Amino acid sequence: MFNHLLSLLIWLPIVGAVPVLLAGSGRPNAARWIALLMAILTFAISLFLIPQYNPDVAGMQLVESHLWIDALNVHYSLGVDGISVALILLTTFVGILVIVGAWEVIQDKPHQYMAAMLVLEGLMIGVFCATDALLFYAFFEAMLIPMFILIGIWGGPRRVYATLKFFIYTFFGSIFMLIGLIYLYLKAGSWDLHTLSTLPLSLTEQSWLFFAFLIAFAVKVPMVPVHTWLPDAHVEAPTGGSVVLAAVMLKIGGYGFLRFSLPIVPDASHQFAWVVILLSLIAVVYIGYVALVQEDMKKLVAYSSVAHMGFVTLGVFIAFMLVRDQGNTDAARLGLQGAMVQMISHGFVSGAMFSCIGVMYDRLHTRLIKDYGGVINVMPWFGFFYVLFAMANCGLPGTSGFVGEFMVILSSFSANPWIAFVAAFTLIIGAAYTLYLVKRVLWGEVTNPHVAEMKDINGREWFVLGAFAAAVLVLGVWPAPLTHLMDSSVNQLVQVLANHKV
Amino acid sequence: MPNINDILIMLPEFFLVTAACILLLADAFMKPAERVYLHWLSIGVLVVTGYLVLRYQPEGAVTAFNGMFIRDGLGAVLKLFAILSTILVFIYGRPYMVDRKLFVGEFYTLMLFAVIGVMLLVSAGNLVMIYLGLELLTLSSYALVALNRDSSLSSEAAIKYFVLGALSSGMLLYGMSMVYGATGALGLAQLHEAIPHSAMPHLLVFGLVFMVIGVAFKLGVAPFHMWIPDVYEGSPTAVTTFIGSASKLAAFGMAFRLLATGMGDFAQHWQIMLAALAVASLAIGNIVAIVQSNLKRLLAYSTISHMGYLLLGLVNAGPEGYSAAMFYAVSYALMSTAAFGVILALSRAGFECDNIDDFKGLNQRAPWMAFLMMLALFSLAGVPPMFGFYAKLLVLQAAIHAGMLWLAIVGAVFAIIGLYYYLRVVKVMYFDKPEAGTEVRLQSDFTLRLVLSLNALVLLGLGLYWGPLLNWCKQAFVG
Amino acid sequence: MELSSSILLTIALAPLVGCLLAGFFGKQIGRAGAHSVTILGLLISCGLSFYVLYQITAGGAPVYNHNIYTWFEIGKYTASVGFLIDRLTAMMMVVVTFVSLLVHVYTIGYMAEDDGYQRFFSYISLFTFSMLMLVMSNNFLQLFFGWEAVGLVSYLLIGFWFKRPTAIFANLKAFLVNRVGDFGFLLGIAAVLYFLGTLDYATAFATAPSLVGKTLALTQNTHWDAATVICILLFVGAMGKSAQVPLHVWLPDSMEGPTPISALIHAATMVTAGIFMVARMSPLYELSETALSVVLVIGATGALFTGLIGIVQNDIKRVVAYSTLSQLGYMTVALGVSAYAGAVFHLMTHAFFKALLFLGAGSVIIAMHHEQDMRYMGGLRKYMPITWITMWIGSLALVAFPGTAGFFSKDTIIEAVGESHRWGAHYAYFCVVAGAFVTATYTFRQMYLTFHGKERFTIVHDDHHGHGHHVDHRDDHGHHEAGIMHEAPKESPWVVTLPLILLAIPSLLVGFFTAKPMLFGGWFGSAIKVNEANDVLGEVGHEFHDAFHKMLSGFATLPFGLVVLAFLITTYIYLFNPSVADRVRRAFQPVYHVLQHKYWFDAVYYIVFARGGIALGRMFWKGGDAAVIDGVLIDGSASMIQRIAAGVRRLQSGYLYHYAFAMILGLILLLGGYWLVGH
Amino acid sequence: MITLSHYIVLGAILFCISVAGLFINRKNVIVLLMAIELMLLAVNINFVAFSRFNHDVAGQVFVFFILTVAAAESAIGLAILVLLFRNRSTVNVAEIDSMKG
Repeated sequence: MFNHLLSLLIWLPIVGAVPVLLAGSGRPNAARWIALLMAILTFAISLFLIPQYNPDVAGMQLVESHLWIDALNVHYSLGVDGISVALILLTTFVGILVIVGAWEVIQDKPHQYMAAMLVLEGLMIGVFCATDALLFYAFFEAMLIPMFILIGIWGGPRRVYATLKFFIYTFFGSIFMLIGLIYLYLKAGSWDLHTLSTLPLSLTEQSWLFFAFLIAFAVKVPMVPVHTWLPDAHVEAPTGGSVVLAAVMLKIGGYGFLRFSLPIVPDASHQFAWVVILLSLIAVVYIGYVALVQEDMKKLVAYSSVAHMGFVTLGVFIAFMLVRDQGNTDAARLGLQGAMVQMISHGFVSGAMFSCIGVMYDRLHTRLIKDYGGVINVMPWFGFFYVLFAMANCGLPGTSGFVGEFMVILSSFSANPWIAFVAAFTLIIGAAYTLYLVKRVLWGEVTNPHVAEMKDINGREWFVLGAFAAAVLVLGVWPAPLTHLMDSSVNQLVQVLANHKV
Repeated sequence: MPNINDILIMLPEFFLVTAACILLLADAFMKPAERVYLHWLSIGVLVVTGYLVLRYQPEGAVTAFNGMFIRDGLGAVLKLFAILSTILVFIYGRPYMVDRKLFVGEFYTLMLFAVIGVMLLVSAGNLVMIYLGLELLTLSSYALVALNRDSSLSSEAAIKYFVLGALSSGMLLYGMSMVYGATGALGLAQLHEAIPHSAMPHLLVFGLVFMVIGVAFKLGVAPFHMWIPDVYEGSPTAVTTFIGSASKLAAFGMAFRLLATGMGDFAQHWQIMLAALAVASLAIGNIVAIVQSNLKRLLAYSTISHMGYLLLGLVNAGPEGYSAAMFYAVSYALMSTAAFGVILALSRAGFECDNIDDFKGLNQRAPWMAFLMMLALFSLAGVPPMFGFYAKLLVLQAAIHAGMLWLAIVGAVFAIIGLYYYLRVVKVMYFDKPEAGTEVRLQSDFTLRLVLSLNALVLLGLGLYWGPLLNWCKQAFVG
Repeated sequence: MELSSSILLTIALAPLVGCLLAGFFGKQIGRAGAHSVTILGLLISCGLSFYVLYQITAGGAPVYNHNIYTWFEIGKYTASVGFLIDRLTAMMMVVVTFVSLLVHVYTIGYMAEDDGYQRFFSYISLFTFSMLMLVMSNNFLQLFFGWEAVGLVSYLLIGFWFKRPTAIFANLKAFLVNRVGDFGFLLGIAAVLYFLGTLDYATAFATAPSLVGKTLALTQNTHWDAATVICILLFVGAMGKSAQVPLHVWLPDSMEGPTPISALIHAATMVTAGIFMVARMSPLYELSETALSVVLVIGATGALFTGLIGIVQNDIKRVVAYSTLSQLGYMTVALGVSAYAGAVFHLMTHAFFKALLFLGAGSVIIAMHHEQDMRYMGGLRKYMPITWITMWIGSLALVAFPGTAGFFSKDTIIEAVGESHRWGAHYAYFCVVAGAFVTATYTFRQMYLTFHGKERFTIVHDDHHGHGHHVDHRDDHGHHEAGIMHEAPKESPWVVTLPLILLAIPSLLVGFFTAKPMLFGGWFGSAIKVNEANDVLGEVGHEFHDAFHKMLSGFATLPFGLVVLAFLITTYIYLFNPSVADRVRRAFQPVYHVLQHKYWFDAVYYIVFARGGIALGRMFWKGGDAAVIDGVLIDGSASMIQRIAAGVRRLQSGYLYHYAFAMILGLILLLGGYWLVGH
Repeated sequence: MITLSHYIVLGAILFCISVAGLFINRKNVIVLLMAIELMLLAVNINFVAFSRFNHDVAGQVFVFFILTVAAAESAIGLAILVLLFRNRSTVNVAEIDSMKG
């Protein structure tokens, strides 16, 4: 059977960007349609993963491996497990929505915008497929370029500062990972992730490598205190950029932890788990308070993203305490599953929140909360979606936002009640900043005359928000398919955590 | 007693010399209108030379004229890319030179002689040959820098280049004399044998220091980099391109011949010196580039930092490191030709287009050029999937393998700083609005556009598949 | 015969369907369509609920406990969605759907002039769905789902008139305070999963005894009893939802919502979810004396002190709201003494008579054109007799007049507390008995101020104010000139009065017939578990022969005496000598002051949590993110590099001799370096 | 008796003088050219001395090459100097600093 599904997924959008560029220079609509076609095709192909991938078998599937650079024993090797499949589906799903979302919003050089989006999509899929460390790194870094362009060209007033900050911040993080990877290669003679995960390493080596990885992925996630690029990047980025950034790119950080830190340096990860857990809890509380006082909607949502991603890192590293200190593998699985579900869910929720803000921004061209108020009076349908996503954002059961947090809190209670205690604080602070935002934007009398002129969402926006809403609700009401998809992979991961390397 | 075999071994050089002389003569009888033939002729000559270099390429190394001349894989690679970049310089440079009334025979003949210098230098088997090759290269370069007789900048650049160059070659010679005194050998092979049982090791190391300086100057690593910014800025951009590409390859070849072939047993000494120089030029190059407003100057400082990275490879002092360094030199030659090529393509009569502000909003005006420049810049910055990244990867790996993890980390940290100024240029091209009044007109020369596009796209292509090139570089050092 | 899951699904989903139809297609189907579909949905699920109740009690259907589908399954942990239908559930279902149905009908009249008509119906149907999910759940997860879903609807409905600043403040407040409760609740669920390894009721209760002796190490040397931790954490959730002190502050403000909501959500059903939950968890609570004592004390405190506030309120709805708080206190007390049945029984009766009181108040408010201040009412009885009578019935039930529904439930609770020997029981006994007096006082005061005495409003006929005008009055509520009516108040339409009557009947009678079985007959069967030692109801039951004698003996109890006393006092003050009221107020100025400010709970919370939170956030943001991380680390290092660069570039002076000198310097350094290494 | 070290020292001294001439001189470019010549001479002395004491003629051959190249070098140097003077009408080292930073 055809066994290049993953390559197709990666390269279709990237190659598809070329016709978009060529066709689009004169005829923006051609660019839009081709881009949309490509995005839909990619999504359609990614749907084939569901039948192709067998969730009952752990380990990489749909594997492709070709020797790429013999001198360095680098392979072009792809493969997916349940975790990757979930994230790839998320990526392709969001891929369509950002194209649609940008349809007539982006008037300046739409073909370049669309092309950048497609390239970005392909590269992100590549990150989730790569099972060769160098290949992963290449995709991981290459991603920055289109995003840099997206923010820089179509961004807001302070876009240059934001995009430079974004690029250099992330580059700073990953360069140390590169050093670490080279070290590993010299030791193992291979870049293959599986080989590396079986490579014996002394605790000292592991510790150094752990921090090398930590910097790289902590910046990406982002974790406190290296999160400050995110608010700027989000605020200045065009809506589509923010959506992709929040929905997919941040996930790559969490994914990296699962792919690198956990299997390759388990002992160090265990030893320093408390660091990550501490930072995650700080993210939940500290960032929650910071979000409470934001005056810019996008900044607020950006900060809430940081807080929510805190649950991802928490869920991932709580697993160590559970497996190693208590031998409670089931709770560890619960935690890891929670982290993963949280990632997917946050992809939908934050993407939706940013789309909503985009909808308002397109009408009023301001993101400041004080310029709004009483929007529900003029945009009831929009209000419906906004409240729905806000509720998802503060983890209301029945929406996807709840599932991940619920699982993580449950498992962290098993690890240590106090961790759960602090983590559960998100119920309060999360609701506080989200609903405070809703209160100021949606409810109340219309004070700003411009708000009075706002039109309710059109069909295109309906489609985008509707799709997000559907995803949020389905995942919230019935997460079992997702968890089942990832279960065996997560289970295997837990086994990996358990065995010591030293 | 020289025999025909020696001639055959040196055939490419002989051919080029002859051809250069013929062209020199021919030029005297050419009307300015016919000079375009000279252009194509010299390109043709170079192509043939390149072919000859590849042809009869022996397995391993062969020597000619009692070891004066070595023909081996290393030489082949370096020569080919030197020739290639010279061809690129010719193609990119022609409209530029025409605009500035510099489209003259001297340009071509001098360039060809400089190439001969490069070729002799990289396959020199003897200190004398090294010196002669070096001088042939540098003397032609002096003249090329000063080619624009009416520009006070070029003449200033020329005099600076000349004086400092002379000083450095003086030091090189001084070092050579010391080494000669300590061993009594001038041939690199003999030197290599004599070094272990030399009576005066201290004298040797003393000489080594001077020779390292000679190399360092040619590479342009701090603190022997002072000439680079001024020469890059002052000389005609076409010449700058040549200095930035071909002569860097030559410099690497020279470094290898002197240090590895000649003084290989003293590696533990020069490793440390090179490491120190590497750190210095990484720091100077990356930091000072941040505050530049002139693109040629910026690229000059970036050259300094890149040569620092190249040294990261050399300090490994093993085949792995040498191949990494050579890979780096080659990649750098390609990247800088691309970057300078864009500048050349955008410059016109009376407009150098070498200020960063001249690139404002280039994406609106010449999106394709902006794209090519962006490729070059990201490649220079070492961002995957561009070619430059893998070059950096290899040298970092070489350094780490040599047990110099700290050096690799320093290199990594400065890569972050370096990223900033490349991004600054991208920012200017893509995110800034073009300044009113100014307008960018592209050189209409088709070959230029085509070749330049290829050149920049190769940076991407090699980024995606760079294995063969690496293998080639590796083969140069087996045995 | 076995209950079929399809019936149960219909019960749960019928309101949801109605909600979606009314919500999404409100424009298309219009007002009539909206209320028709939702009421139809309610009729279906109400009827079926009665059927289920019948099947469970008389029809001999076994307890239904099945999962509908699996929510997630990870390792040994599974979470499902399913139904557990026993007598407790069945009773709750009936109460919920019945009251909800009446409220739907009532709304037709109450919201007749509101633009958000369809939206409103959609919301209350959604609420019914959520509440049913809550009570029908067979596991903690679904319980939490319903728990939060009703919170959401409450949020939406309190803020229904989203143009009112007060409303949108109140709904935010309500949601956040509830979240504080849910915070504990979620941790409680986590604790259950941790100790019992399941989220399923049946399994959890079955394995509950294994908790005995287990402890949770909060620090190295403090170990808490597992059961206590679980129960207290869960109870924190109940405190939020059921507005127990100190999380009660949201309930009075929730009166910003339309009155039908106050009746349905904030009196009859949602606020009793906490009570229901604790009763449901009785197998767990029975394991922890400590937890039950906590419940007892908190409940008692609420029962007395929130009632006191009710005495000084002038807003007719707020009086009822505070009485709700106090009644919830009674139920909690009952839980605290393990008289779960009593609590649930009071929950039921309270649902009827409190809904009645609220709807009655609403009817008054309609008549007064959204004037809620009792100081501008009085003598309404001749304008609106039905409302008057039904509200008296409700009031009598509230003050536990012997024979009314409220009597059986409340008096039982008081006696049960008397029987209990649990820590804090004496304090609780004092509270509930004194509470009887307080309840009577504010109830009669309210009735007199509203329906009796002379009219304190003037009727000014003028043509400028048409009737339709009052629509806007609703929106800027309270801003119209106080005490001025533009036409005489008149009795509300039948859609409003019918529910009053339908609620008055159970308020009077339901206790009389159901008291014996439900309280003492072990009617709830397996649903509620009480240890022998704690079975205070059993004690009470010994004296209980039949409802009639109980009623007679009711006249001879201390609480009833207090009620009579309160009756006399209020009658004297408000009917014969109103001036006394002011004198009393002046006499008890400090007390009055305290009550006026509701013990300063709201003020303190606002300053500490709202203001404090904002201040803290600003400090973190400006101080932490902006100043330290960005200012110093990121931009700081960037600008530092810039400065260094500016410095270093000056070395490139342009002078040949400097360049040469640099080279020489390099030479010297290398030589020197080598010399140092060499020696 | 004159030993090798005398020659080496002499060469060293000449070398130092020429180097000093390169960066102490603030006046005239021509002086720089002379300094360069001097440096090459210093080197030549070394080579000759060493070849004499090593009994190896190659060193002296090298010297011839150096002399030849030096001639060419100074020719180019002077040419550049003329250019400079034409453009700047000065050969003062301290004034050749239009490119810096």
